[in-house]
Amino acid sequence: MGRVIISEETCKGCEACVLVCPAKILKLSEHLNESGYHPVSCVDQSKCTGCASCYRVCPDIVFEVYR
Amino acid sequence: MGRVIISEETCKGCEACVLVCPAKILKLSEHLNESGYHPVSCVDQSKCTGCASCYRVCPDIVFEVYR
Amino acid sequence: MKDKAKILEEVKTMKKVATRPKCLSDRTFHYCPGCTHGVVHRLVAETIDELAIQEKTIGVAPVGCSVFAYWYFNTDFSQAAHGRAPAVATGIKRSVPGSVVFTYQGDGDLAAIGTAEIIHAANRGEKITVIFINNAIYGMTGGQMAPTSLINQKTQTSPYGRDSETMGYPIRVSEMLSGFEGVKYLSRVAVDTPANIVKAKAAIKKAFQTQLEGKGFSMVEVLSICPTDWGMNVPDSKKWLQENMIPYYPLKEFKAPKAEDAKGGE
Amino acid sequence: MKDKAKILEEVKTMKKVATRPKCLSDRTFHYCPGCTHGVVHRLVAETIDELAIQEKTIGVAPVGCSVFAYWYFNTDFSQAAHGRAPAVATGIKRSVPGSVVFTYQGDGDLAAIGTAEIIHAANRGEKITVIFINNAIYGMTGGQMAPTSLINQKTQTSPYGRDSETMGYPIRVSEMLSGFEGVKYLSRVAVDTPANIVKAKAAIKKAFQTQLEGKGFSMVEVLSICPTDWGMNVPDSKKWLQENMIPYYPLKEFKAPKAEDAKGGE
Amino acid sequence: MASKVLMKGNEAIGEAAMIAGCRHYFGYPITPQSELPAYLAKHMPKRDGVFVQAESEVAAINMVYGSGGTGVRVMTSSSSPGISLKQEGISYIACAEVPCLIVNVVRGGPGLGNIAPAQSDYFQAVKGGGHGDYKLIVLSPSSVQEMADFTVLGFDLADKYRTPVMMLSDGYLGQMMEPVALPEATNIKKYDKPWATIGARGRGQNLISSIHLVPEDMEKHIEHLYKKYAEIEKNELLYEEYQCGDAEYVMVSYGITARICKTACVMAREQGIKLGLLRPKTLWPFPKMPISKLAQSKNVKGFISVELSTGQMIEDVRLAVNGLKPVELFGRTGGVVPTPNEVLTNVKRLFSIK
Amino acid sequence: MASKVLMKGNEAIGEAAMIAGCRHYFGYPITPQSELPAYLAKHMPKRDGVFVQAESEVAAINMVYGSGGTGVRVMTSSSSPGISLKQEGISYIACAEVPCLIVNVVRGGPGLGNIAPAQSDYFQAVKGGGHGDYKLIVLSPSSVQEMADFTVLGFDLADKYRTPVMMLSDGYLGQMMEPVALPEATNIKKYDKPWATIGARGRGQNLISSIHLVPEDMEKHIEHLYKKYAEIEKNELLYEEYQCGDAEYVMVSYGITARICKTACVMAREQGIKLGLLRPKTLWPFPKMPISKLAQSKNVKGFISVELSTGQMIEDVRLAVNGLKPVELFGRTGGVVPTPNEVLTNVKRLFSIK
Amino acid sequence: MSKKNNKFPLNLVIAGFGGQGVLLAGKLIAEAGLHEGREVSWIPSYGPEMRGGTANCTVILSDSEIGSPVVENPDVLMILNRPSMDKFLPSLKKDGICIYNKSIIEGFTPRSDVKMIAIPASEIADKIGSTKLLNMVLVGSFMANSKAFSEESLAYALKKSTSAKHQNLLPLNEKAILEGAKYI
Amino acid sequence: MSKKNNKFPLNLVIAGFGGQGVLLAGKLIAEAGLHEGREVSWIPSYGPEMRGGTANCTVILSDSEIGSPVVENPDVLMILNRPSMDKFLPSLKKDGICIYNKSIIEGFTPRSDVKMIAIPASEIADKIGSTKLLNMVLVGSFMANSKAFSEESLAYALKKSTSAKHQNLLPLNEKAILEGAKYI
Ligand SMILES: Cc1ncc(C[n+]2csc(CCOP(=O)(O)OP(=O)(O)O)c2C)c(N)n1
Ligand SMILES: Cc1ncc(C[n+]2csc(CCOP(=O)(O)OP(=O)(O)O)c2C)c(N)n1
Ligand code: SF4
Ligand code: SF4
Ligand code: SF4
Ligand code: SF4
Ligand code: SF4
Ligand code: SF4
Ligand SMILES: [Mg+2]
Ligand SMILES: [Mg+2]
Repeated sequence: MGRVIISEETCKGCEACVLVCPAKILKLSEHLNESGYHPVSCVDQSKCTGCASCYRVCPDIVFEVYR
Repeated sequence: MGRVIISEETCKGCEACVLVCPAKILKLSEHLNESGYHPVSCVDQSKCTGCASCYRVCPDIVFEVYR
Repeated sequence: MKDKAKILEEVKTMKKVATRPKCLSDRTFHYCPGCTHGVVHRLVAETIDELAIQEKTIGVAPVGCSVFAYWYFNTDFSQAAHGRAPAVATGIKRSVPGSVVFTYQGDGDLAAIGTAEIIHAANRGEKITVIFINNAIYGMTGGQMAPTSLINQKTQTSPYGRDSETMGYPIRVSEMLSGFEGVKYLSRVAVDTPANIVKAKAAIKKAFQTQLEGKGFSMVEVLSICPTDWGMNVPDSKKWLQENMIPYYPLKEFKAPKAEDAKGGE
Repeated sequence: MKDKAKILEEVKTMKKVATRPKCLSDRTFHYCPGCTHGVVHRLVAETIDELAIQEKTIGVAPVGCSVFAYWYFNTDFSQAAHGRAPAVATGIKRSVPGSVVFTYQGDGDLAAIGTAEIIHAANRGEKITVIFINNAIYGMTGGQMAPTSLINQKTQTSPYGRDSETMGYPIRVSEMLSGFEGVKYLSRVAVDTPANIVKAKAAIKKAFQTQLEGKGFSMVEVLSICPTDWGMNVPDSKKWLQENMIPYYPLKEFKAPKAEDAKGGE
Repeated sequence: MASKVLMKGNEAIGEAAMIAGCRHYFGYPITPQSELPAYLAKHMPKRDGVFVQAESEVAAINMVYGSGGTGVRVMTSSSSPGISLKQEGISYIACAEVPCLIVNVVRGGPGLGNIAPAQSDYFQAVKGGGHGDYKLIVLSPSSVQEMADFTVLGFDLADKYRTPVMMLSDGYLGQMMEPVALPEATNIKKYDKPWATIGARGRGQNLISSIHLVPEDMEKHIEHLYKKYAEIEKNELLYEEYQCGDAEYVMVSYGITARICKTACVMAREQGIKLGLLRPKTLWPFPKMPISKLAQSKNVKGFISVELSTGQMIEDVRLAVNGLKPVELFGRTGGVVPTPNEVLTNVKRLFSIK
Repeated sequence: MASKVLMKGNEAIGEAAMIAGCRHYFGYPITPQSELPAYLAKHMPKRDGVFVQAESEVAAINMVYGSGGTGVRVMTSSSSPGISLKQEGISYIACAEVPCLIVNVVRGGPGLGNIAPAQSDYFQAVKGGGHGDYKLIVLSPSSVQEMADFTVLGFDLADKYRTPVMMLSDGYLGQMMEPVALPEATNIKKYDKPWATIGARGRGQNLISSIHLVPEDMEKHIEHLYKKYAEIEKNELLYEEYQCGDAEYVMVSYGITARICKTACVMAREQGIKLGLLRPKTLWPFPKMPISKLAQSKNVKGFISVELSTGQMIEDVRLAVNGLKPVELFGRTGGVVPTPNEVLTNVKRLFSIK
Repeated sequence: MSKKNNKFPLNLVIAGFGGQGVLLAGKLIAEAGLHEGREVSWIPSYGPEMRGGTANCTVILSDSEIGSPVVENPDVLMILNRPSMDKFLPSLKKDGICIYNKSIIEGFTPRSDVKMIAIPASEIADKIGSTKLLNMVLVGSFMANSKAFSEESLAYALKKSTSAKHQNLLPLNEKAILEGAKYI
Repeated sequence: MSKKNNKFPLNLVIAGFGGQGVLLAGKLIAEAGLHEGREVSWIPSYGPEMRGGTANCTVILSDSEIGSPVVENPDVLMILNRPSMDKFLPSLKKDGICIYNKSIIEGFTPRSDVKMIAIPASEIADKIGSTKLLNMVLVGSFMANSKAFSEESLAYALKKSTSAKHQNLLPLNEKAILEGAKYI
């Protein structure tokens, strides 16, 4: 069981995390952040395994992962 | 059977040819040439095999070899 | 937003397993979306934290997209001229022998203009660590052909694809350096998948350790993506790296100080 | 003197088996007594004569004891900046594709300041021929350590002997270049004995032939002596070459265009 | 004249070079000149030309040395730090008399600096950034049209005098788009090059070299070079005077800055200030005599060197004025480009006008 | 003062550098400065110093950049073509404010030229051979003693102002032997360097950098540099006047040439010609005011710049004289060094004396 | 060269993030102007040699020789992101026009002495088919507001600036322009 | 700095092939002069950056500050090979001294307005033990002719300039000097 904290404002919407999340719970949002990107969001924290794959591939260290 | 023609004035007396002549007929002269070197001379042309070893190792192309 | 509050509450009782390394400043990377420069920065920063060497580390970043690396690392830094980071690092390390010096160089930088500097630093066995970002392109200047660009790869200066007849072959830098005795740790990794990133981290750590132990020159070549100048989105970029770069640039630990250390992995 | 007249008479009926190549001017070499630069000049000149390419050959000599190579070769010549002959040669060959372009470079020149240029010319597979004189020293400037100087070798800038810890290891250039695909002919020879000189000549000829056939980059590394800066007489120099250089720099044909050609010898 | 096309300055150089018969380019990437190699990489192959991305600026300039030595029209381009790296090669090229065109799209410096436009490589270009006694012909375009025209001119002068020519441009001119009437290929002059190293067929050795080991020989060669330079000074000076006839204050300014000064001139006249502009098109040879004449004119009360530097060209202006009138500087640095209004304000300040 | 030792100029630099506390040398072989690295290669290890023969001049200057950035006293040396290759690095060093000593033992150029003494790298040293707006402090020794003294001075100024210092010497001074009284180690000043990149222990990041991407920031940094340069101009000018008090003709000359001029002065006086010599010891800052004062003096009828070049320093002399008096050139080039008699003859010719 | 009593010279600054099509928008306007026989100049200013920065360009359309291509106080602004609004709005000439993408620009203080034209450009672009069309929407509005050139000239410029490969996208671009032209 | 009415300043040029010990000979003389409290300067001129060329050096011994280290007309010449004779003999001051190695210098026209001292130096050197001592023979003659310093000063200089390793060769060198000193 895990949780991720996402720092929306630093996300650049690159989808790298979306691609690798084994739980498939990461999606790009509809809305834009201040930098003009669609930031990622976790659509179902309860499915998060805390595997930190998202953290690993994210180039912008948007995630904090808890387990 | 061979013969060598030695261009004394261009010889620098380095002894490279003396070292390799299988017939041991090359020697440095007592006298100096214009450039201040003891030039090589052939002490016994009749023993020359015309092998051209002297020509090969001479950096200053002092020899012409005939066979 | 209320979601966020809830999660903040929940995690209070949990263990933080992954978070921003202490050695990094708060500044957001200036890199393009998806650019793996950020990933490698994080790995280096984690290494510095884990080895507790922040206070004696001096980074050297030459020109390239990562010229502003000093914005991010809370260590002393020297910004080097294009290609010259190994020389600058040599100057630093020879002057402060107790320090840990790393360079962070692109492939245009290290494998083109900086060829002589990397070869001779490696050959001298300078006790520095080189992080070599191979993204098969000149990123910062807008996508020109790098020495590592692949055959047929289209770039700004090889618009019809790299042609070996006139532009030569992609240079395998690690293979070229692996013959030097002064090189004590040398590895090629990729940062495309979580698994490879874990391996990359291990390699980077070993490289720094090699330096710390005073053994000699260490380098990690990191296959990296440049979605912007490759003209691809991030998923396609990773695929391109996997399908084109890795086959030509096989992932491999070329050299490691001791046999036991040579296993790789986390 | 009367001897001489007699011999001149005798040889009239004999075959001239060895004489100054046509491609060389009458000028006496400026090299030190015993310096094998002269031998290699002769081999290159013979090759040019035999391949009948004097009228389309352009030589490139950078700085080094052989900077005045143009005094001796009756071909067009370009005198290059230190280390840059492969770049100059690239410029020439790309502009006159039908020409035969060779560079004649020392080890300081090619393996230190010119590292990037030789590596990239080799990697591009430039259709040029490089004659690389490895004499383990900077000759012209009075005997400083070259990248190829051997461990413990005393030179002006390694007065206590080359120490691998601070000065790195002697670079094996041919080994380093042999991995490049653009390199089509590559051989290391020595000019210490008549037999080796014969082999050296064969290698040089093959290198030029490789260029003539448009195959790619060709290079011959020639182990050579520098009695002056080694501080030895000629016999001792040859011995030093044989006992110290050849073991570290093994004589070998690294690459040749076709299997049949790879036999070496006269 | 063909109809005008909208082009970037860097691209205009590329197209004009090919029109001038240049089929050999050797360079290394650097901002803000990338559009030039990009353009040539695309178009050279279509015209059987050679585009080589060298491993470094040092290699590139030495490729130019080799290539130009064979008599072909050859060019390279870079920006400030890259041009610094080429200084040894440039000195060799000047000494060995290899004709070629070297483009510097100047950026803010020193050091890595930035990629904004600057004119702080003036000394390097005009006095000689490399070692030894030599000169480059230095052309200073002020519009995209001149980027094209001076490219053709540059190749012509290089061949005519067997000498390297530098085009000193800047980040603005390189990147800006303006309509250009491209030069006509039919107007391009060709030169015999019996000295070229293309193989000694039916003649003795040709040699491209810069070594002259006997001081007296070297001196003789330098005298030969400087005789040539004197010829160039006599024949090839180019400059433009704008509203100088009755001017009380004369700005001297080149390149992008000269255009800003032109607008400042117009604004000045609206305010009743008699401000003129002398724009060198060749920085070497420098318009010494024209400035000297203006300095001797009764109208003129002073000069202002307007440049994107801490004051480099101003030394040449002062040398030309030779103490006859005050010479002041208005310079912005580091990539900052002043507006016409700012220029005018400062001219007024420097000479306490109104 | 210790007794004098007979040393070559190049060796005197080496010994003085070590006395000044320099323990880091990075260089690449080139004639005619080889005795300096040879000397250091031999002696540095005995004093726990670092001697690195770099793979090239480019690498050497960048090693200096790294080393100087850590606050140690560091030097490099080369001769003309090698100094050209260092221009990018020098521009970086000036911009990043890395203190260091760069020795140029000038030889005949341009191009490969020869290894005879020359002064044709004056422009490069003084105006900036590298790109961008920057200055070097340029010291010009005229004897083996000054080779030693100015080495110590150079390190001191470099540290004091956090700026690179160039010693502009020549093949003669480098190779000649004269007795030297070596500087005393006890007189060496030490400087705090809180900016040095030696690891961020107990403080924030130290940064050695030359990138200022926002033009306004770059301009601010350049202003900072030029304020420093103004300080240096005010405080550090060095020159010598010889028989200038009543002189009708003043030679301006530096380095080896100044000595020849001194002898020419003596010879002139014997002939009743009032010839004086102003010898800049710092070429930058240049003795502008002293020359200007002489130009204003009633005695003085004219100046002669005596240099081993086609006329480089003469521009600075002209700028100082500012049209008040004629300024003529006597220059020999390519490694030719005039005799005192030849200098005098030409002074007489240029001003139609007697 | 001095300002005549008509709409030329017309000085325009376009500013936004790199990647938003700022430079292309300017180029289209310059090409359209050239097509109508004007003197034109286009000058870009990237963020520094780095990624993720801002980009802007200045376009001048004129009836006579263009002196300074650098403009202090533009007649028209086209603003694509918030930082650019903060940076450039103060420089706009009194009575000038500021066209901007209100989809992502919020919370700034508009000027009352200029004409502010707020366009939900991102949304319009998304609706037409791609966020990338954002710049075209604003170009459309510029055309309509400045009347600096005809629709035909812009279409010509668009076609000329579009590579053979992307000619199929022309209708989408034109649609975006027309949508933008509604905002006057 | 001007020439006093005694033997100083004494200007000497030594010239020969590279490798003949020209530069060392000059250095010994300078050291000997320094040892006697003189101002001295020694300036070499190699053949250009190449091998097999000529080498020469100029030595000045003076009672006062030395201005120009470059000498147009030396007081003494020491010539070790033929090309140097042709090059330097004309420059010798009237009444000057030309000491030369007659073993390998033949067929030139001697000057009658100077003192020509011909020494079979190569042969003498060979006899003592090594051709390399040639330069010492000439230095000996210089000492005897110029009287610029004492034998002791030269011995001191020789010892100082000889590395620890070669101190055993000192006697041979001294012998060569003494042999040379016979030629006055
Ligand atoms: C001497 C010099 N030449 C060229 C440049 C321009 N330049 C800046 S970064 C760079 C290369 C960037 O490519 P790379 O090293 O692969 O790094 P990346 O941006 O891909 O990470 C170049 C050519 C420069 N700054 N200095
Ligand atoms: C830029 C530059 N740096 C240094 C030199 C000085 N230099 C001349 S030749 C040479 C090296 C000679 O050694 P090598 O290339 O091995 O040739 P060799 O003389 O041994 O045949 C050097 C360093 C130079 N001429 N130019
Ligand atoms: S920690 Fe694992 S499961 Fe959770 S969001 Fe990240 S990738 Fe998905
Ligand atoms: S990987 Fe990072 S930057 Fe990319 S979408 Fe995911 S959270 Fe955002
Ligand atoms: S040809 Fe052979 S035998 Fe005759 S001299 Fe030469 S080496 Fe001796
Ligand atoms: S090898 Fe040649 S130069 Fe040497 S001694 Fe023999 S003949 Fe003379
Ligand atoms: S250009 Fe490429 S390497 Fe540079 S930041 Fe963008 S994606 Fe990364
Ligand atoms: S110094 Fe050495 S390499 Fe040079 S000519 Fe003499 S022996 Fe040959
Ligand atoms: Mg890259
Ligand atoms: Mg060598």
